[in-house]
Amino acid sequence: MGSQALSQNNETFEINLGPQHPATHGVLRVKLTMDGEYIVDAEPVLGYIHRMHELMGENRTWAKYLPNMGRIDYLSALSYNLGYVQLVEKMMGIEVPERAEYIRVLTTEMNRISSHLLWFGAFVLDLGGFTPLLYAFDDREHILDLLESVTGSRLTYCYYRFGGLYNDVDDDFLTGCTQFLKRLRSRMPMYHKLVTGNVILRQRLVGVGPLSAEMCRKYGATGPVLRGSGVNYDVRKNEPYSIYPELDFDVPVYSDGDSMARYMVRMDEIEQSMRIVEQCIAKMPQGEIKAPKVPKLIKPAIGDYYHAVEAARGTFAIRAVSDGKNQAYRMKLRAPTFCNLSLYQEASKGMLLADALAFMGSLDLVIPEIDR
Amino acid sequence: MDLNLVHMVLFLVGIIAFAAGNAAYLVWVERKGAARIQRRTGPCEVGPAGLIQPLADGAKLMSKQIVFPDGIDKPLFMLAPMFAMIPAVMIFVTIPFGPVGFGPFADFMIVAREMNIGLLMILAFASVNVMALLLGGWSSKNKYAVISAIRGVSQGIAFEIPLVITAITIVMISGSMQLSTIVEAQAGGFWNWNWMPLQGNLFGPVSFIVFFICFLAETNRAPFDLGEAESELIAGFHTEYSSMGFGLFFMGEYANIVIGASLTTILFLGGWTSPFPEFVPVLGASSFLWFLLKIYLLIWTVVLIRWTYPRVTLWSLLNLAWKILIPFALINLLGSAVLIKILPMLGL
Amino acid sequence: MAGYFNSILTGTKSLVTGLLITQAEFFKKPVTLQYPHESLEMTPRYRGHIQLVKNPETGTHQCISCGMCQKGCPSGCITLKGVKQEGVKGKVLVQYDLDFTTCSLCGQCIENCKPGAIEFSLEYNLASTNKEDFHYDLLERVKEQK
Amino acid sequence: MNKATIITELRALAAEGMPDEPEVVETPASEEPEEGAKKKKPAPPEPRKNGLLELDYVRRGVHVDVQMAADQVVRGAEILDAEGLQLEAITGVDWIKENELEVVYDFSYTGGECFRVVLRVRIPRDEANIPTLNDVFPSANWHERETYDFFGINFEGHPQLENLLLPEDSDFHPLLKDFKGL
Repeated sequence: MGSQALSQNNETFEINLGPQHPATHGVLRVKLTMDGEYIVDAEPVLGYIHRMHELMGENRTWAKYLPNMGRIDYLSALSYNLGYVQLVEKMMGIEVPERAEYIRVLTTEMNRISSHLLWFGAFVLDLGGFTPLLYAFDDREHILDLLESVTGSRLTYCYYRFGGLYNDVDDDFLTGCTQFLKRLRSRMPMYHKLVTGNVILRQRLVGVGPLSAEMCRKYGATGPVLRGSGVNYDVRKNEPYSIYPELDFDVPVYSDGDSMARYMVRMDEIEQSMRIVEQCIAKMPQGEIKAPKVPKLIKPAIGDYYHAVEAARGTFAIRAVSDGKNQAYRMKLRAPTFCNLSLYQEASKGMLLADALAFMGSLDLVIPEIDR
Repeated sequence: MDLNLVHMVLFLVGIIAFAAGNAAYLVWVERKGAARIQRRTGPCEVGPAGLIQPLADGAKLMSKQIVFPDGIDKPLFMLAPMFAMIPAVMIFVTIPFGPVGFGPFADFMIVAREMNIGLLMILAFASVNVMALLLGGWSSKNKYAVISAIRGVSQGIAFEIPLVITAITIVMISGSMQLSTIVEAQAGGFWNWNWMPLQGNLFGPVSFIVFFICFLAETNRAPFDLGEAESELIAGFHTEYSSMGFGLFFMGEYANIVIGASLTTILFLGGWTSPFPEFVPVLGASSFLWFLLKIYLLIWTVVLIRWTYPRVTLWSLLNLAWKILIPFALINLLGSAVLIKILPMLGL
Repeated sequence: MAGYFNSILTGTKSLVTGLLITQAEFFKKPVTLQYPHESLEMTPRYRGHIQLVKNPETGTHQCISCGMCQKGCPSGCITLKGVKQEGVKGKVLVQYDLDFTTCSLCGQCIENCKPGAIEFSLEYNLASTNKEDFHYDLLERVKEQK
Repeated sequence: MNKATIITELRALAAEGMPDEPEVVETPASEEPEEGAKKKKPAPPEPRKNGLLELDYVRRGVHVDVQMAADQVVRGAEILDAEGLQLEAITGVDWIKENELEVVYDFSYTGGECFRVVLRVRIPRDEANIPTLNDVFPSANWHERETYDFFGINFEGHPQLENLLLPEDSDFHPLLKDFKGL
């Protein structure tokens, strides 16, 4: 890639942001060509935590691939679990009992809240504010405790099964969720006062890293990044799956396209997810949590299948090619941040270093998900 | 034996002990305070409430190896941490802590060497701090450190101007550069202090805030810690430093905070004078304890600010300095000059 | 000009609000747990490494050595061996090894187990500098269990 | 976005250069009803001919499935780009028995109603060349690099066809079915 200094006769220098750098949250490396504090070119270099999940998908039976789903995006693992089990259910034509669907949506949305809370803290940490991170972690800890009490794990969940769930939830969990929502409702104004309203934060976010809707489309960006650019697209609404059509929630859309818009989208999504969880608790039906007839051997018909869900960071999709055996012939995982990061190189041209890092934070990167 | 010499030696030891002890224990205050702000416990294992932690940290830093990376400018690399610490100690020489205030030596002034140009000397030495950043960043042969050094210099220059202008305002009001004279001019209750408009300085509160912001920026404290912005520049100018090289930078930072707080107290908060000398005779009308109380309150504010705000960017930092602070400081200077010098001259 | 002063004013207000919030939090109690001194009770569903269920009546495990857990394990971390013994119906378990270093705690072994002979333990604070320490002999462990 | 336009244009495009045949929508084996799964050994599917299929979205997750020749894919992407779809993913499939590699392009519409289109191209394994989509969709840049990583497919005209996820010096393509591990 050719790189030219912004002003003539100026020298540029290269600087390696990462693979170990406090702002990249993992092992992302960005090769920066800088002209002073300005970025001339920023080329992300991936693959430092590449684990070849797709090849694993071809070597394991459908059921054995389940634990992998918790380890792609470890922050919203349940969305990935959901995407995968729904794909297999689609292939096999398994009907899932209603109670299981409600519990799935409830836990997935709790997971989404926890993912957004972590992003919120880490993002403010990128901007130099340390304290909100720990407040967010305090709240997130409650979610992890709740999810641990049903799923048994705190981060890399493996809770959903083909046709249902691993185990049922009890009333303690539901009341725990209600209490947590009450707590988070009372904390959100504090976050907004402490962080959203802060003049320094606004200065750092408003107008930084503007992305047009057209650019998002060209780069395949999805999730809060796309919604921050004014596109009302959410797989949960546009391509409804599970019981989302029965639930009443809004898709927050901000049209500014800057980092502040992405920030606000995620903060509003926390509120919307809380609404979804509340409705799930209120509507939770009684009944079975596992489909009565789940074939022991999963051998889908020949062909390829596509399924997309809304993970915390955007559209997560799986394309599975089956050759009629008990293993996938090909398993393609479409990770949202992979596409979201691919626009970084173009969008960060001419930015200040500090702004570029704020912009990177606003994309909400989870490196293991990009590298898969 | 020359009593003056004994006085000097005692004070020298005292100053170094005060600077180093403050640096060490302010780290503890900062860690503990930050922990409580974030609903954590903070250091608690070494000694009661982690009080011995700073000593353990110090021992660890001293016992570590000093790493000299390849290709560095070694003399400058070694000089930079000294530039961070030595001026800080030098400044303490001229800072008056105030009279003892009680007991047999009630009138004894705790000051190493009172000078009639004390304020000028402090400002002169305080600006050496920028050199430490520049040399440390430049000699490390690290691109992050160089960026940090450049940021540090432009920041230092930008904020020194409003700082000095505000200090000049105070000098004009008090008519002296001697710190004890400035304090004594504010004696007699908090309404006489320079940050109150009653003193004839109509813009007192503004100049106090301007001075405080400049002091934050000059000491490279959050939210103006662009030099060591850890999420952007790893650790900035001291990325390559280890052992006591890093330790000196660290201590220098905290010593500078104490100096900044002392200076703010002396210039604006009445130094060692009691806020209400006649009504509440706690600690006496003037005592160094008042002084310490005030500077530690200020330092706590600094700590609180660090753990509350995100970091500003270089551009908004310079905008703040050139577009807000300098105009305000200049208007303040002019206004005070008109009030104090020109109006009396005209007989008003 | 009005905008200039207005932005300074609202900015200052937001800064003061922030300071008040953090100062208020300062006076609240810490929420953290001092780990080595205190530790958490795990919830009953917590997924520690697997162990054989001890039958309180017989004082031993209920494994029938069918090998379904071994078959269903995605990471192949279970090795078990049952041998035919005279006078006993079915196979008798003689070896049940768990390589916890590769276990992903998915729970498929437990789901596959018809007699319900394995369960998750509640152990979570495992640490070692030696990989071999995580190769568990579950048969030995079931004897040590209360 | 106009679904009908997309379908007509893609159908016309995929039919280009194909021998004239009566419009028989061949249901390939992949379209078998569900009971097909229960058969012990399904008959090997007939190789699919280039052309457009409208699939059952509920079961397959895509609406339109087009197989086309390698030199038509840029035109196909342009048709979809003009209608406002976005490129969601590019991947490959190694059909080693037929000695062919398949490149699969997933498109979706984010402007409202859900509409997913998949383009697929079969290319010979030993001459795996296909034009790049980089000029139409910049997001293809990384997807194509990833596909190059895993399958060794050469995207002609790609500005930077280097390894993305695998180490820079790796010379293996792990998702090829004859990859035997390192």
